[in-house]
Amino acid sequence: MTGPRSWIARRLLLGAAQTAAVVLLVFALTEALPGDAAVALAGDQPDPERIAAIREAMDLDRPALERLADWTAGLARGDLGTSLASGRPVGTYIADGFGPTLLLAALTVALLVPTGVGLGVLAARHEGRFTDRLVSSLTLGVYAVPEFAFGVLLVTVLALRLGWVPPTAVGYGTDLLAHPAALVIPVLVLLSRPVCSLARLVRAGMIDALDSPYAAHARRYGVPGVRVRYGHALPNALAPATQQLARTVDWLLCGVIVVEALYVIPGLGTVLMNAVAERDVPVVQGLAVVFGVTTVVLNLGADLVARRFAPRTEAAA
Amino acid sequence: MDAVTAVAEIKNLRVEIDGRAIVDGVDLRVLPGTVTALVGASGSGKTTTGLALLGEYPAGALVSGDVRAPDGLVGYVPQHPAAVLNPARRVGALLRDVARAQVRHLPRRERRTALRERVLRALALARLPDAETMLRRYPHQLSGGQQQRVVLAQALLLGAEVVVADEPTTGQDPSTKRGIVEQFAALAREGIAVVLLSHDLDVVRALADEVLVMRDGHVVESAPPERLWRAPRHPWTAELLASGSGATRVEPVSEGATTLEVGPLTARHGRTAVLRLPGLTLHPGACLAVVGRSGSGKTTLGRCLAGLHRHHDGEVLLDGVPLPRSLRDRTRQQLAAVQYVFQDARAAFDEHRPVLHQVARTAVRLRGAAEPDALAEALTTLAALGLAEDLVRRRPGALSGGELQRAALARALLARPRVLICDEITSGLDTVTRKGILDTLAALVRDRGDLSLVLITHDPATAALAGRVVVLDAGEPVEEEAPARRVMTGA
Amino acid sequence: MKSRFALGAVVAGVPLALALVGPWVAGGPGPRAASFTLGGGHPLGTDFVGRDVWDQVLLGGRSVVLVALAATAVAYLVAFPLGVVSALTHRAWLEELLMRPLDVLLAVPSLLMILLVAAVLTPGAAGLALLVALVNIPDAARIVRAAAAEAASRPAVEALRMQGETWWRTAVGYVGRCLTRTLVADAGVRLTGVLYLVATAAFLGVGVEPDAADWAVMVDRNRTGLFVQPWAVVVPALLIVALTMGVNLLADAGLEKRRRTWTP
Amino acid sequence: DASGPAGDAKAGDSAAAGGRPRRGGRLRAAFAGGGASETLDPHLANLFGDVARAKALFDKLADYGPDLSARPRLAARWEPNAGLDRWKVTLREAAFHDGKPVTATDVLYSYRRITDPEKAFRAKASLEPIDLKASRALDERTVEFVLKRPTAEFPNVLAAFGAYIVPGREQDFDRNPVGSGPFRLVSFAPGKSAVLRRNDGYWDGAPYLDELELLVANEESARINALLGGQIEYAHELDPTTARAHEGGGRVEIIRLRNSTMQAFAMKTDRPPFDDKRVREAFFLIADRAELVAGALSGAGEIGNDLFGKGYEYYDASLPQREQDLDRAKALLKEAGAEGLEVTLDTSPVAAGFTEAATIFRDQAAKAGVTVTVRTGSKDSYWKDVLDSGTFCSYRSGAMPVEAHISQRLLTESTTNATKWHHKDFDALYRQAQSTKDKASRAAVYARMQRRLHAEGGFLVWGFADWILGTARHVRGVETKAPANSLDWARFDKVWLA
Ligand SMILES: Nc1ncnc2c1ncn2[C@@H]1O[C@H](COP(=O)(O)OP(=O)(O)OP(=O)(O)O)[C@@H](O)[C@H]1O
Ligand SMILES: Nc1ncnc2c1ncn2[C@@H]1O[C@H](COP(=O)(O)OP(=O)(O)OP(=O)(O)O)[C@@H](O)[C@H]1O
Ligand SMILES: [Mg+2]
Ligand SMILES: [Mg+2]
Repeated sequence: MTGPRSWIARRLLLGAAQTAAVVLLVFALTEALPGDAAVALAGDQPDPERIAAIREAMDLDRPALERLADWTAGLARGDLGTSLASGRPVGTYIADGFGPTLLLAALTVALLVPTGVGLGVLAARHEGRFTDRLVSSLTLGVYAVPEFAFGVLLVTVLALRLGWVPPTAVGYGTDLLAHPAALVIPVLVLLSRPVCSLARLVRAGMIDALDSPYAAHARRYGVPGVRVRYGHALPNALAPATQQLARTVDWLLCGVIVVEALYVIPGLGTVLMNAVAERDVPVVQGLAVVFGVTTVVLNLGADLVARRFAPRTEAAA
Repeated sequence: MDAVTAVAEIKNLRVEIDGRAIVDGVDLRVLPGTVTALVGASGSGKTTTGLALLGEYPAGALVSGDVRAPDGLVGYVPQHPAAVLNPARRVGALLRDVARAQVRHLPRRERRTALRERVLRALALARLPDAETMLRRYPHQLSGGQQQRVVLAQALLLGAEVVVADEPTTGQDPSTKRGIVEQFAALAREGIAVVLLSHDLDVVRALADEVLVMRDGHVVESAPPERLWRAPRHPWTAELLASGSGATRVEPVSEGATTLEVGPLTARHGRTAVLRLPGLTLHPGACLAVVGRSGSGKTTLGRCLAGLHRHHDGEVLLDGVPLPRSLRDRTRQQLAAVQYVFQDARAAFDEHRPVLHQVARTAVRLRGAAEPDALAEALTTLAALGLAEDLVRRRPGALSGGELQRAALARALLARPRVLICDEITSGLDTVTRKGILDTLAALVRDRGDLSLVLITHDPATAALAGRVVVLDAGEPVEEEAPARRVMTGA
Repeated sequence: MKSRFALGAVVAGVPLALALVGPWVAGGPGPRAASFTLGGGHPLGTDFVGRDVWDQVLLGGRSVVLVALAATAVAYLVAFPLGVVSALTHRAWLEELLMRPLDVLLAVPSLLMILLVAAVLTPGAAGLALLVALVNIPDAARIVRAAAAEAASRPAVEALRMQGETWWRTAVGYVGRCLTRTLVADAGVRLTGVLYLVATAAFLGVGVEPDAADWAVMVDRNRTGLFVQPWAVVVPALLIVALTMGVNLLADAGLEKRRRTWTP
Repeated sequence: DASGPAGDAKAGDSAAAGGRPRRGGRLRAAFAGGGASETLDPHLANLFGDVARAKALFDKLADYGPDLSARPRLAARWEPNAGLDRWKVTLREAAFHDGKPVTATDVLYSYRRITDPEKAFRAKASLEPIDLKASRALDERTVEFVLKRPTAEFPNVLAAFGAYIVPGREQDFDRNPVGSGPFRLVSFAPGKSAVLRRNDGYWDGAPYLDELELLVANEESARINALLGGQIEYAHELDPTTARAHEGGGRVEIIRLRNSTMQAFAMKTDRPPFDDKRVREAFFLIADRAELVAGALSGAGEIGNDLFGKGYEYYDASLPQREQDLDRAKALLKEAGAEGLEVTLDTSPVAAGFTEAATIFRDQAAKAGVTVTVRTGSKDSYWKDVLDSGTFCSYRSGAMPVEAHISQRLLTESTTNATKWHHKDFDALYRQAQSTKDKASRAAVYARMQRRLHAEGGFLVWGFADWILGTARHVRGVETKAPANSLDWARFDKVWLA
């Protein structure tokens, strides 16, 4: 019998191993990518001599394992290393990018959960009827429209035609809170897809849950409809949706590259994108640590919720 | 008497599914302050009639007749309590949700304490001791009888004018049952209308003001209990009332050999030990009854033997060979040798597949029978238990509680087990059917010679079959070899 | 009775019909015109490399439908057993062994993965479907696992084990059957996600040619001309929207419960 | 004020374009940039955004005019010796932002910093002809450069990409960069923005703008949207289709800088099948250039004639324009025994139009019976990957003098010789040109070299792309005839707001 406490302890332990694996894998991947920081820096002037010189200046001529070992040793001291491209500490890269990313993620999730769950429950309540078809078609339609097209539409209408919000956050730097209007379109674009996947999963679970004898029993006993839906049925419908939500939060925190680029929001996605393009291994590695930890924690959270809402799993023979 | 207006009324109800009437021409008046009992054969339409009072019908049913459902809420104790207990919520939350409407009139500050008081009182009335622990548990952490009493507590909390109770006393030991009977009597005294659907004739006799006897969807007779017991008019009623006592006792064939041997065994749920057994042996052809209060660990014992409950220390030996703790590790022979019939038959069936196929699979998987042979064998076995072919070709949802119980037994029997553990398999059966089943089982033990039965039961008639009785109390055997009669009637 | 399928069938019918018969109807490659022009004998204008958009629309459905279906199917073929095995097992180590490595895959930035594959491999369309499936496996497996947990702990599963039922029947026949609705919902959405992943991959040089006739690739590559020549984006995008919506609505209709009672 | 001829012409142009220049205002300009690892060290400038910043803060000794000939900047004049291997460069009177004058020592310090063997600054290769050990400061404002060999086009070296003059002392570029450019730094957030203020003491006349903010927006659609939404006044690098959508729309001005980028396919002339010049010629003849320009550049450009530098100084415009001739191409291929030829064309999304052009050419080649397989490579290492491997690849080049194109790409010892054009006689012609003092005779030598390249070179130059800018309606004084990389491109000291 594994109690919840020992289960969490085990998962955290495994999480540490997973993060290490992520870091190793990312290191291997960046190494496996053709070209290195020197080649990336040389750009369209790939003079072999210059590349060799850059390599030497960046210490890239040392064996990969040695560099990894150095980096790991630094990590143990809490030092994420310095960027190959600029010589600035990796920590500052991550710290700079984290603010906008967190803000965007928090806003999106704050809107996503009520809309996604609400729409899913609404559709499930009216299964097969007009409301259901409408909600499903709308969310699926928005989902199937590519992100950029949806973004263009919003920019054209909300920003350029109506002038309600600025079209991009260019020039606002990391201080996005001072310009909340600039976040409207990015958040809407970020919402467009997760709302659909969340709503569809909630709908699927809710149809079965609302149809179950326990929901019928609660209704029979005059428990208010809202409470039947959200208090009784939803917990049983939530496990897959929670996984989906965790994936979404993970995606939001680990860099939403397209949206950041389209609206000039200098978040972690932009940092990652540039670092990969520059083959700035220490920065990519630093991000990998952050992303690895985030993913592990989120997965653990989602699994905890799933366990909480399916308590019988503990007792299975 | 007729001056009192009925709180609910059914006139000439007909419920038809696929052109077959499962209830036909039923009239029922539910009067305040009275207990109306529906008795009758398993599958005769009691549950269907009871649900009609709630305005609920099976999916796809064609309904005709006049049904006047009660105006307010109706308390309902379903036959299968597990299904209506939300698996993701604690018992406390489930009870509080029902009680919340009752405290709405109070000022906000007082609601909490009032709510708590009511919940605790309901638990006490439903004879659920140790309320604090119960409230923190999830439904799956309760024994069958405990689940039933939680559902009863919900019904009591509701404060409804009408309570429909479908087999509220199955799975309860005699003293608890007496408590529940008192509770219903008290309800009736308060002016509440109680509709009791039950196979337990003692309970019906003690409680009912009016008894309706059903068979094949018709009410064959209705009368006050005194009259009914004194002078039943319909032969079927007579038969039902007569088949009270049990079948012939089964004595072990040989004391020497042992089929199953259990060493000292302690079983746990989490950290708490719920069963401590010094040891147990089972001889070929023997029949052992396991009785005891609800929640005393009977099911846990059965599940330990069957490999469904892994968290125990101690060994279970089959023919001197230790059985793997989990049934996942048991070989097909081992699986076939020790079969367990689940207490909650409905939960133990796959709701998507016809019952017949599920029953036949046992023969295919555990005995390597060919598919057609298995089906034929399943049909015969099911027929012997009183289940017709057109019935078992349906999915579990379209069978009545007692029908499913018999199907579950058939499924285990098809393994040709050497040890058959039956967990409350007669709780949902009328006396006639029950007698038939017990006779079948007794005959099987006699004919096969190597079959041993473990009957987990609250029913004296069933326990009477056993040559040996183990009484469990709080997880420990208090008496063995006790005469079944005494154990079953009082404590 | 069948009318509940009507909406889905109509909506999905257009793109499916186009995908099916399009390639037969399309003419050979005509002469190129300038990119992103309207008129000039091109009913829907020209695309980013000056080809006729209508022609491309006719040609581009088949691969969309095939790759999306194949990739989703492959993803589920792997994810389903993984998820269900780990839900059904009582061995903690087995579950961790199956699921934790997938979490590692999840934590690796997918950009890096696609870039790497784009750089080192030159997979064809089949390889692409595999890659896209790979990206989807960890995700799908977690959802299967989460959804299966409850069903796998029901007494019905214990009863199936008691009968010595095969793993397959238990996992697919019972647990899978209980999950149908959730899995169909997830797969229906994933289907579309897959399409655009294919387009991204195409742009990075994986799988299909960067100018392949494929609705998703068209949407992706013609985006720069959106304001000059919207049809090159709008038409394929609408077809994909219709395909997604239609397929999902059909699935919804198919899984709908008939729980009506007739009271006179 | 010592403004040169270019400055005068400029002032006249702008006056004609929109009245009297006005002082004041703040202009926000968006460029694609390099993210959080951007620095203000001008010698590290690599991307267009870096160059714009470097240009605003620093100066070079010379820079390129619209025809890519060198124009004096910090150098007031230059004077070669008879052997063309010693150049005396006189500096104009100019001061750094800290008030100290720009001196000959600063020039030598800057060039030595660039060529530091420990570092790997981009301009290092360009400054290779200078023997910096032997070069010296003759006085405060005169430098004598000693060259390793005669170099008639030495001013091109002074104008080289990244050869900025910095003060001759250590400095923290990112906090407080001190240059001699038209603007001073106010604040800098790498990967996001750099805010600059007018340098009132600028030698070329103080800029009209009070403030200039250089912003980073990597996505083209973000730049145009920000421009349309009034968040910026200047958007660098727009797509041709975006230009078409908004040109004449009245909301923004679209500016096309002609002949900015050479678009080509590079054939490796040292390996089959392109080691046979008939095959190369056949490929020249396969290309339908108009279709490529219309399809891949969306019409924003001109067709090429297999030579670099259309419209630049020394470009040989007298050579006949090559047309598609599939029959002749087939015949040549047959002659070369290369019927049913199959080649792999390497390309990558590294530059606009690359993949499009590759697929269009694939279809054109099919008509001549040549099977071209398009292979898309990683964009981050593309240039390195195609330098030595493969046989046939997409290629482009920014503006540079024709001489620089030859020396960097077409000599035996050139470091980025992507066509593997190794010909001793061709190298000799280059040396001859470099030691010819007379411009006309030099032009004749360049013409000879270009004739050869036109007939059998490795670059299939099919077009020259416009470089497209967008500005707000009230922005004036943006030069419209400066190819990217030339002096007046991304130059903000002559820009003003109406
Ligand atoms: N959904 C259904 N479809 C078809 N037949 C059904 C359905 N539900 C119940 N039946 C049949 O109707 C009959 C009456 O069922 P009901 O549940 O009312 O019986 P019951 O009297 O409560 O029996 P038990 O004592 O065994 O619980 C049974 O024979 C049963 O098989
Ligand atoms: N998963 C669980 N976690 C904790 N306690 C449990 C769990 N399952 C059962 N119990 C407790 O263990 C005790 C024994 O349960 P068991 O089901 O064996 O009782 P039983 O004798 O079969 O009762 P009944 O006659 O009511 O079916 C009960 O008190 C019950 O509350
Ligand atoms: Mg019943
Ligand atoms: Mg029990």
